[in-house]
Amino acid sequence: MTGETLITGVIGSDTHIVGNRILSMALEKAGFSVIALGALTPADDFIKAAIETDADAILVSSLYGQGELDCQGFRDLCIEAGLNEILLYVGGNLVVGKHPWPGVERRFLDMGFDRAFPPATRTDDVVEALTRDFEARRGRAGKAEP
Amino acid sequence: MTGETLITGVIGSDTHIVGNRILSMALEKAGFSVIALGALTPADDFIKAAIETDADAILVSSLYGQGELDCQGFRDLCIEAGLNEILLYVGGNLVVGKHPWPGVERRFLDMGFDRAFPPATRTDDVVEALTRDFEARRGRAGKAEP
Amino acid sequence: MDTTLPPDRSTTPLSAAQIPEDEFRVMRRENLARWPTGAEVDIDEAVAFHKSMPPHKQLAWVMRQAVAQKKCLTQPRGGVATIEMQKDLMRVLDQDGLADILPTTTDSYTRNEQFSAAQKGLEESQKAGRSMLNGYPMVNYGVRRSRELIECVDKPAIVLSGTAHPKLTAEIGLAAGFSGYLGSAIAYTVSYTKDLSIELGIRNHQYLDRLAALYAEKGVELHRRHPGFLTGTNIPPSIAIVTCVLDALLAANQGVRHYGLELGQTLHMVQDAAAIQVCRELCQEYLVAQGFNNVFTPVTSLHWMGAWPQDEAQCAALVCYGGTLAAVGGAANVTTKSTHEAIGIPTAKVNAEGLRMTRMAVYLARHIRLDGFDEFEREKELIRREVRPIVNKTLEMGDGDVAIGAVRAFEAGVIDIPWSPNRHVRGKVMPARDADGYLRYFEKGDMPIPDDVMDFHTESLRRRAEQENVPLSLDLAVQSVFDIAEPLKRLQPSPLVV
Amino acid sequence: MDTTLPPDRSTTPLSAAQIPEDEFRVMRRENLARWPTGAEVDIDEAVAFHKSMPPHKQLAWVMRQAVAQKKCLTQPRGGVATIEMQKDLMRVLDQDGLADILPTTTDSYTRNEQFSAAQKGLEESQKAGRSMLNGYPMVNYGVRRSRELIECVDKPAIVLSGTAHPKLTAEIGLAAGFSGYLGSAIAYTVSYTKDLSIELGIRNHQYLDRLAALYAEKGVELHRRHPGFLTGTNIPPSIAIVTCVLDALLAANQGVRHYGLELGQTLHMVQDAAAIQVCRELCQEYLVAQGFNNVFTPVTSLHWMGAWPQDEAQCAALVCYGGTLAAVGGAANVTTKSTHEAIGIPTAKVNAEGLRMTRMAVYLARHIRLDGFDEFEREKELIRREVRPIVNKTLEMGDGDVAIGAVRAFEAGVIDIPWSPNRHVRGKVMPARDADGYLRYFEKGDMPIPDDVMDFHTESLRRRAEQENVPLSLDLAVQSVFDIAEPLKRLQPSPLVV
Ligand code: B12
Ligand code: B12
Repeated sequence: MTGETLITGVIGSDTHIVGNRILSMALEKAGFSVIALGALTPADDFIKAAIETDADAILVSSLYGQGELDCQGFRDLCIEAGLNEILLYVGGNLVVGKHPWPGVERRFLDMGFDRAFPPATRTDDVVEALTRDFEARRGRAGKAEP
Repeated sequence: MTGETLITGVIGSDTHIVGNRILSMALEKAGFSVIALGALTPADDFIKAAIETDADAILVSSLYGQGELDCQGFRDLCIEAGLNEILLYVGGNLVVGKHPWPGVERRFLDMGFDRAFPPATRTDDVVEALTRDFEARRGRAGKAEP
Repeated sequence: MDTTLPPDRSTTPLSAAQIPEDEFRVMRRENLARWPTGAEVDIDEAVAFHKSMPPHKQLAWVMRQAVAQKKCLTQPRGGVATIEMQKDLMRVLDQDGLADILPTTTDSYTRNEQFSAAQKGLEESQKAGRSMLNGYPMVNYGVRRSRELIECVDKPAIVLSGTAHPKLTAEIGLAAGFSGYLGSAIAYTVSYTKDLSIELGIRNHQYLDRLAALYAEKGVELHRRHPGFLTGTNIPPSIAIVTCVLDALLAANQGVRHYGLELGQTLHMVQDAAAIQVCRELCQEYLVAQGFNNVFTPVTSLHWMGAWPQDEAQCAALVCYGGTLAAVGGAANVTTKSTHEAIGIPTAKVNAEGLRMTRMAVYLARHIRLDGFDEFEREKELIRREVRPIVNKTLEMGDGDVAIGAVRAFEAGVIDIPWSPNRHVRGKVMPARDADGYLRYFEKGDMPIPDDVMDFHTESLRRRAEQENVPLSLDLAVQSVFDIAEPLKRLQPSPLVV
Repeated sequence: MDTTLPPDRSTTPLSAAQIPEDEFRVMRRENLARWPTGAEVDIDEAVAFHKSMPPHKQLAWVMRQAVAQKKCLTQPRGGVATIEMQKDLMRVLDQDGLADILPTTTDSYTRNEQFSAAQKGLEESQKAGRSMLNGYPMVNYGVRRSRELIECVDKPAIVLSGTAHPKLTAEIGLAAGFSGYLGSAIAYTVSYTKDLSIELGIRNHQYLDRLAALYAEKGVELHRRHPGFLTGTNIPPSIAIVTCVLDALLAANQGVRHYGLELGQTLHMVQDAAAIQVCRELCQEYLVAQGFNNVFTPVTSLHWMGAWPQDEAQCAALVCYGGTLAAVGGAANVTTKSTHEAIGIPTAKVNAEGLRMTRMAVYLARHIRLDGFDEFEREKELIRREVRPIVNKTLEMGDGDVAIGAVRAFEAGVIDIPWSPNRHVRGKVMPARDADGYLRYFEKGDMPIPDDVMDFHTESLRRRAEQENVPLSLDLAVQSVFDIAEPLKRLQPSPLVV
């Protein structure tokens, strides 16, 4: 089954913890090992935690609208820190205001996130996406299921 | 002051009497002599009443949306009956559905109405328009105020 | 073919008694001969079709479920000129609007049996590519085509055809598979006709009720429904309820055992909740008193039926509050309007939004009930004290025959309807909204409402006049027609405006 | 300049006592030195400016009028990155929205005193031509520029700045002419910070309260206000009211005599009306008990603060019901949301529509009051029986000092907040929605709520679990976070879905 290590947290000056906490609970229940950094987490803290725990993915929450500013250069920070392969997800109310999702998604994919998730994403869908992405990576890396 | 004779009524198969009745009351109060035909009045009945009373204007109400069908040829009916100069107003919810007013107004002016009034027209505004139009006509006809 | 006004061939004197079988057969034959599509009606085929539908497409069953489950269903209005447009509309109301009951509103020519004019409107609409009729020309399309409407959705459908001439439309609609039919003798005669007498209105609806009962006798229970909104214009609950009671008795006499009751909202939460409860209660009381022990009478609450404001945001509040009021009142069903109400028949999308707003509002208030609340109990008693003297006097005037009593009561002004276009209505009664937002009687006309009740009404209106610093006069009643339609700046000015 | 987290230089031990004048002078000097615009603050000039405004632009006066006239004012939220955009926004909310009170919400960098980050966001927004900040960077613009916001409208304005670091923003905002300021020690510390201790949160807000009192001493009454919504997520009335009482006592100790109370709606009409009445009642009770006889405490009701549904029609129902609930509860004010709530900060137009929907809803329910209704009286008593033990225990733990008591009560879990991001909150309490739509306690943590009260809560939640055929577990509490946000198909399925 799973067992990968995930970092979760809410980036920047954002205190919206509820969705992030529920997500973290659901990911643990699904068998992942979750390091939950909580609300108000600077970008650097995500990287630090990922290095320390040799994490497989970082799941960034941003709800308050300023995610677009907070997430600038997040992928570069990872690469600088030697986290070249790490899976990056971002989700929440990612920009200020109501805008068509495809444009918002594009902006965050362009920033280097592997996937971006719109408001009201169900936790099941996150588990499913992670499972699929990890399987694909294992396939790519030629690793067989243990 | 005023004193002109006005025919009011709701055209066609339309039973919406409330606005028409309130309008008729207000016109009487303003000094006009009002012949109120009430709801469900065929086009012909307006003409007949106008001839009988030598009316100065006909005020057609249509609320139920089918006014566009009911009012077709109304000006022609007047002319056929020898009412060449009679002032014709129409007001209410003149077409089916919510459409920008200028287009609706155009359709009814093209049908030969002198003025068309949108939903929620205040009775004061109708009195004012009538007064202005009658004055203009008296002016045009060279008639002095009695 | 003379279709303008169906001559009343009945030679029997008016009575509430059930139309004899053979007489009804003749009446039906003549009625169906008035327009070619009448020939398509075969009641036994129709009964078989109704029986072939699953229960969740049969409105009678669905209404019983709603009452049993204490749920409040949503139902829009909606009709357009062509069957293609009508199918699209019904699908949108079903899928986007989540309507529990789907409507087919007929156009106003059809309602007045001007089928040639309806035909012309249908054709012009096809040419113009937009609906120029305010509803669906049911008779022109006939049974076979209209059945496509029933088949295009998986929910029950009701015919909404505001008219005192339901005879042919009902034959076609019910045969097509509509399992609900709105309309009643007194209510529709006073609000949709100018010259028709109460007597003829009753006769026309005795036909409709008898027809529905015939289906029932053949094993198909239909949802017959009373349109309690009347003229929609500041109808106090007691007037609506009087007509509900009388029309329910008329229907029951023809054999109807499933009879929905409608009440237009007054927009006062306590008054509306009281009205819904008392309507159900008094209808049952009088039905049982006349020996009809098993008539099922679910209540439908209607979004505000008077004049709406122009602003769509204000309309949204009326739509949502309409859901709240229906839920708090414990109605089995709410008939919805939309944010376009003041201007024109809504698009399918806007109509569906009105349904969803209402549905959410119903959800939010689903647990609220006012039972035991003093003001609510007081209001219920007030309504009872207004309804009973009128109904009792009416029955007395008919020597026990409700049809005759109704005709005489209207003649005498014992029943009176505000703002009616009908000549046979006295039209002296005049309601107005009081200082606390209740609809009260400014003038009762000749209705036998007790003096102490009237004193209460007068006093509460006097308080409003005082508050607004205007005389207590007819002007206040006229202003009450506009109250809810005023722009917010006037309705709810900043409290600091001096 | 180190602005990230203002060091607390106070050497005096924590207490509720009023900050001594000389100490406050030093604190202010240091505070204002943290960012260049601090130098613009001249309290005497500011006082003169406030006094030059007509009363209808002063929120304290306006709130007193609303209470005196028994009206419910409307107030939106709203902040954007540049002053030009902010002026446009305020004008639209004023003219199209008919807002009685105009807001300026600050951005989240400003709230956390990251003024350089706010500066960057401001500049990027100017470049992009759209707001990339979620609010207005008040400190970056400073006193003189921000006063333009006050001058562009003829209504009172309030600063909305959810933060436990209000010191510099408050200095700038109040000096600019804002006459209302939202924020309080306990409420904001538990909902907007992760690491900040309750003690530091209290100290920061003692500064804010003392500053407001200073204006009052100089003749300018300001409207200070408590943000009772906390984490916005299923906060039962009693928890909100406990924080209202304690924060009100803290403010009164600093000299505040005009203190608004806010309550997020539970969306249950009876519970919300009860909460509003009991909040006012208990705050007064404890204020008076501590010798504060003349604190004015108007209540503001807040549109649902938890998760909203995606569908705008469903949101419209929440917006409108929010107006209904505020009116029925007799709130002096309602803070509005919009149909965009689930997705993003609303456009000015959509925000204005939310205001008008709410205003109309308030109008429609303006006469409805539940006083004397059994269920309402029962609910009020229940809330009292939850609040009193917690507040009493807290005061006891502080040996009569509310500041010390609050710190100790949080340490001991005597006060607990659901879903708080703050480490100093125990976080064991867990609310859930019961079978009748009330917010109840699934888990009370270590709060001293009486056993029989808890039995009542447990029983009502057990009934829900039974109805939905799920175990009574934490999952039900988590589901309660989503309840209102679910799509209609799940919330209110057709009753016939088996
Ligand atoms: C009350 C009402 C009814 C009552 C009417 C009772 C009666 N006998 O009078 C009842 C319930 C019976 C009814 C029935 C129907 N109605 Co109706 N009804 C309304 C409603 C809610 C209010 C009308 C009203 O009384 N307003 C108050 C009065 C004072 O205002 P007014 O009528 O607008 O009149 C003022 C001005 O317009 C102006 N004015 C009026 N006439 C004239 C003429 C001139 C020359 C001038 C200058 C000014 C002027 O002065 C008046 C005073 O200020 C309106 C919607 C709304 N406005 O909110 C729908 C509405 C008019 N009805 C409508 C419809 C479609 C119907 C029905 C077909 C049923 C249906 N499909 O839902 C039937 C038709 C029946 C028929 N055969 O006519 C539609 C019309 C749609 C359209 N045009 O696209 C409306 C707009 C609702 C809607 N949005 O769908 N209705
Ligand atoms: C509750 C709430 C608050 C609470 C937060 C309490 C707390 N400490 O958590 C309070 C009241 C304190 C608050 C404050 C503010 N809020 Co707020 N808040 C909300 C609200 C109403 C609900 C959020 C929530 O808890 N949802 C429930 C949870 C379960 O859902 P969720 O958070 O969406 O998370 C789910 C999914 O998104 C997904 N998910 C989440 N993260 C991730 C990450 C990944 C990688 C993936 C795959 C999935 C995923 O999984 C979760 C579980 O299903 C939303 C609007 C809404 N959604 O209805 C606004 C909202 C998020 N807030 C908003 C704003 C602006 C603010 C404020 C700035 C105040 C203001 N201007 O009004 C402050 C900011 C404070 C700060 N510094 O961060 C805006 C953001 C606007 C934007 N993006 O354009 C929103 C959208 C409201 C609005 N329309 O204006 N808020």
